[in-house]
Amino acid sequence: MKKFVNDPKQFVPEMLEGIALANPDTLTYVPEYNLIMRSDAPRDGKVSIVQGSGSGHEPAHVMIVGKGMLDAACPGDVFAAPPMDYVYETTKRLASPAGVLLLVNNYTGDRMAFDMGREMAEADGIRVEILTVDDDVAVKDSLYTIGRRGVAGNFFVIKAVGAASERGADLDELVRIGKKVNDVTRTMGVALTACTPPAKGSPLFELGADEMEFGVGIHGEPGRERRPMTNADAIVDELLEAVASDLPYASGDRVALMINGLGGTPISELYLLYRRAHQQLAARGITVGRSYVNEYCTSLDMAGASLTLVRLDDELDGLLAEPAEVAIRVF
Amino acid sequence: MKKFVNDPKQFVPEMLEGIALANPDTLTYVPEYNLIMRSDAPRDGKVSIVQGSGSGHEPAHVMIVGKGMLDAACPGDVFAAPPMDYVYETTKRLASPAGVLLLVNNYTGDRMAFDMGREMAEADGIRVEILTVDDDVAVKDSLYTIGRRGVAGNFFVIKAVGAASERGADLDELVRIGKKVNDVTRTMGVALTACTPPAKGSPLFELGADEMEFGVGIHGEPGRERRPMTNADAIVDELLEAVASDLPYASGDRVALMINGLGGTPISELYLLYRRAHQQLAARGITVGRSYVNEYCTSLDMAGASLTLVRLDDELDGLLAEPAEVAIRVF
Amino acid sequence: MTAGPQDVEHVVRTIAQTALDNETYFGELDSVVGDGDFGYSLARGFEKVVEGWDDIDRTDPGTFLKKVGMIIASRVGGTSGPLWGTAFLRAGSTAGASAELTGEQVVAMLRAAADGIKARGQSDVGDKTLLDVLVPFTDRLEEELTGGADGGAALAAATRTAREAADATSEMVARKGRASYTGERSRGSVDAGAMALAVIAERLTQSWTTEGAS
Amino acid sequence: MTAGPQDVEHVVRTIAQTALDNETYFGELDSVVGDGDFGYSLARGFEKVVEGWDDIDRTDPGTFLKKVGMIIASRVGGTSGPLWGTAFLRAGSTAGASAELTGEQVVAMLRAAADGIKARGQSDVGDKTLLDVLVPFTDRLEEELTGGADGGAALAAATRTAREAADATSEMVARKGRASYTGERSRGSVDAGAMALAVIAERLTQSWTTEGAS
Ligand SMILES: Nc1ncnc2c1ncn2[C@@H]1O[C@H](COP(=O)(O)OP(=O)(O)O)[C@@H](O)[C@H]1O
Ligand SMILES: Nc1ncnc2c1ncn2[C@@H]1O[C@H](COP(=O)(O)OP(=O)(O)O)[C@@H](O)[C@H]1O
Ligand SMILES: [Mg+2]
Ligand SMILES: [Mg+2]
Ligand SMILES: [Mg+2]
Ligand SMILES: [Mg+2]
Repeated sequence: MKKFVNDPKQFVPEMLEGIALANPDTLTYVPEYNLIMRSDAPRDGKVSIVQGSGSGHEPAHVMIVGKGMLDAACPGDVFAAPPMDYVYETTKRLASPAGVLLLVNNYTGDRMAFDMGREMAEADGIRVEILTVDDDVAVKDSLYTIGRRGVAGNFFVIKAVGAASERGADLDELVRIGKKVNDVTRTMGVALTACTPPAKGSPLFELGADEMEFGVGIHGEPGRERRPMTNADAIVDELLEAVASDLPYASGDRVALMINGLGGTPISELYLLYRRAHQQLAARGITVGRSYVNEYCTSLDMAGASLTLVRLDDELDGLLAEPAEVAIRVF
Repeated sequence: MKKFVNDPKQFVPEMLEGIALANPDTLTYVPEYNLIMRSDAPRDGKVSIVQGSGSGHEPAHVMIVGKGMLDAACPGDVFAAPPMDYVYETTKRLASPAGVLLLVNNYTGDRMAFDMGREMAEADGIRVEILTVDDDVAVKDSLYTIGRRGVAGNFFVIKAVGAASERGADLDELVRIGKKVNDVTRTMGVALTACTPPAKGSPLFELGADEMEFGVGIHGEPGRERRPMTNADAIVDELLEAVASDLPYASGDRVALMINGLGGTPISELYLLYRRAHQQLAARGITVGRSYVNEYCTSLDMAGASLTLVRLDDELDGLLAEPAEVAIRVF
Repeated sequence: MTAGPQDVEHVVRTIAQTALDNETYFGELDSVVGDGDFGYSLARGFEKVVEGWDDIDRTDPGTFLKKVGMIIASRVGGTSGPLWGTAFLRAGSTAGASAELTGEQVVAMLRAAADGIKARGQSDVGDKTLLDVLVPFTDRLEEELTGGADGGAALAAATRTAREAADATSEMVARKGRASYTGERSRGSVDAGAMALAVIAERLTQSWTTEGAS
Repeated sequence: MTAGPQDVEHVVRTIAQTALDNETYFGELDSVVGDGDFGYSLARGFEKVVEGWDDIDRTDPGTFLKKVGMIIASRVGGTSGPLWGTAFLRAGSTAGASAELTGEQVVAMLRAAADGIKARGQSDVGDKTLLDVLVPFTDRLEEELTGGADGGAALAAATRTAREAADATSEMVARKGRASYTGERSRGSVDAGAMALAVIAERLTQSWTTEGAS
């Protein structure tokens, strides 16, 4: 396994310890619950915003804890929802009179853990709301599944509610805003290689030298279909068609465009994808008002990318423009 | 080749076009010379800071053009120094009465192109200084080579002179500061996999499943030696020993610690490395005053990382703390 | 057939040991159309049970099972933590304060476990999950016991059913859990949770034969 | 032996064609202890020369070579752009305004090219670079011409020397260029630039034989 890892079972704790050591002034680490929280949270007048999820999606979510984003993250093991206890204990520690907003990516394990954690926290008298994110258009038929998965679009929900809560929005208002963002956000991804979970030590699936996995999930779940590899422009065109026709985004719309790297793809390639997406949106009469090209929600070391569109209005534009201070940073 | 690429010969121009499209308000793109420059440069009172280098190291350097960092970057093709013309034309366009500072990573091709470009610009009456960066301790014997390579430590030189030039420092002062940073900066890297240049279409070298390349260069040049793969902590200990004993950094020092990903390594693993480095520095009595965990200077899609130490004093600390606004960003 | 506290402890120990021994195998099964962590989650969960083994409240079998369920539900993540935890909790509650469990009670406990999983997972037989083994296993066990078979024979017969049911999940299309995202592509491979139950049943049958039952 | 404008154009065309035809091979050579871009840089450079071919000033061979050198030096990156550009520039300057070049002039031009590379690259024979072919090739050519050989025979002999010298770089440790970073590890593989010159010489010899010389 070509990875920087010690004991695979300690992969997540050691990563969290690294984050804590690098941010001694702003973050607090509670090892027992994989909990990374703002050192200044909870605050009386501010709703606390918490995200769980599995690990392996970094910087989501432990590295986007900070002012204007999350107040805490309590991830489970790699690709595994956190245990109920993590959610409950985190909610207790983040309990603010203004309440706690639990953000949940729509997966069975996460929903169960957060539902159970919430029940227990409410029994303690804490005000809790759950907001579910499900932006992945790769999962078509919601009758047969628990519905769409929550993937990289999640970033926009966090950014918007994070900004609004810094401005003093109450819990109901945050739920409204979060739902609104989720409603106008769509994502689809493609994998060029499989990821290697540290505990498994080998790639999660095998992709031929000329194959790609279209509509892949961020846990290495197979996607819509396996296809022959094509060039960057053709890949963007297909991702864009799937995403843009889903809402649908229409001529005259102003959008945020995110090209999210899945972990093993260099940022140079992401800008190639961005270029084509921006140009093709322009051809559809859709203006890119905000651009995001980086790693936001990864799948360990998977080579690949996802494309996210968010339909903007003045409210969302203003919220996305607010500053934020998180562990993942360049300076 | 599992990459997002169209015509490999268009890899660099298409990437640059993506950067330009994503930053229409702040950056100007001159395709003829692979030039990405601040739209508000040159300014009369400010020295223009320019970096060339080959491509394939993104975000270095085209994505760190912006306020507080570079005023322009004019990279060559992947892993190839820019042609002399790019340097000359860029210098002309960035010519400010305060002068132009050309930052050069210490490689034969880059030095030749910048020397020639500088001569031509000076003949036009432009005031130009060259500052060479050579922080890579992997290259031991400077008698047999052109000296050490410039690698990720380059970021700190750019950050410091960028900040100082925003404060109004003149060209001589910037040269002094840049040299000072270079003098207290040391880096060493390790590769777990080889990178695949788009034009080559296959990995630059072959690494066995249990091998790593110690002291690798950022162009996929082989390093000090090929070694059996070990765990993350052991790798950090060896990198740190090589770097820390070179200056040497001593008990009581305050340092900036950078763990730089080489392109294919997820940030989760970088934080594992950071954890160990931080702890081992503490054990040596060295305090980490500033931490940097991200991709700064990559080698395309290479899995691997480098470790950089910068010995801090109040002046450098202040310069590194200044804000900057560049294309590579999360928000 | 009756089962005392020793038997219940033995069953839990066997389940735990099976989970630990098959970490890689169960993980591989979950890799085909899932995310490969099922073996890891299950092993880490039962590792916690084994670690705390001596401190688990043994007032009666029901209490013991509930405490095991609490450890799993609260400390194990993924989909399996809540589901397996719920199963043990419900089985324990159904056992009540009995010191000795009758065959009927065991069947009722297994049904309660299945119902708990259905409720928690909003799933049912036919969705290609562990329920597609747990339910037919329980049906067969009840049938055999009602028909007069002794504990060992009934377990052996139910285990054969479990294996067949686990193999048969290969023909199904997943409708719940992560595998369901792949739709038709989930056909052709067995469900990891279902197969894990079959392997556990086989291990129990084996130890029943070698160590006998009360 | 004399060489006219046609011959000089033919030589440059042959060099360009060799660079284009061997892009992959030269790149592979540079991959062993370098960064693999030598073939690409050289091909892109001579592509630019070929693209602008008809517009290159042909006042005399010297001017033609200087213009070629300018294209390469100014528009080609890497280490090869400045080095090869300088070589053509210096060769062109040395040719002066002659319309026909004598054998002696050709030798002087090659020496000027080598000196230009040495100055620009701060390198010398023995550093495991293209100089380790260019210099012995020139020495041998001079020797043969002085000894009375005709152009074709002299070129053929110098080409054999070039091939031997290129092969011999395998035994050397690189002291300049990217390969030098690997120190002792650079031993055992030939230098990419050196081998490129040998291949070019072979191609020139071949076309000299088939097309004759003036
Ligand atoms: N909604 C559900 N109801 C019942 N069982 C389920 C459900 N979802 C998944 N399972 C079972 O759980 C197994 C996967 O467990 P695990 O790998 O821990 O989950 P995850 O998909 O969160 O990684 C599946 O093989 C299946 O048997
Ligand atoms: N300082 C130097 N002087 C002369 N020739 C050199 C020097 N450095 C490198 N070379 C030659 O250039 C070749 C490599 O060219 P290229 O791949 O373009 O350079 P880079 O190392 O910048 O990628 C080497 O094989 C060698 O023959
Ligand atoms: Mg999972
Ligand atoms: Mg190069
Ligand atoms: Mg799983
Ligand atoms: Mg090279």
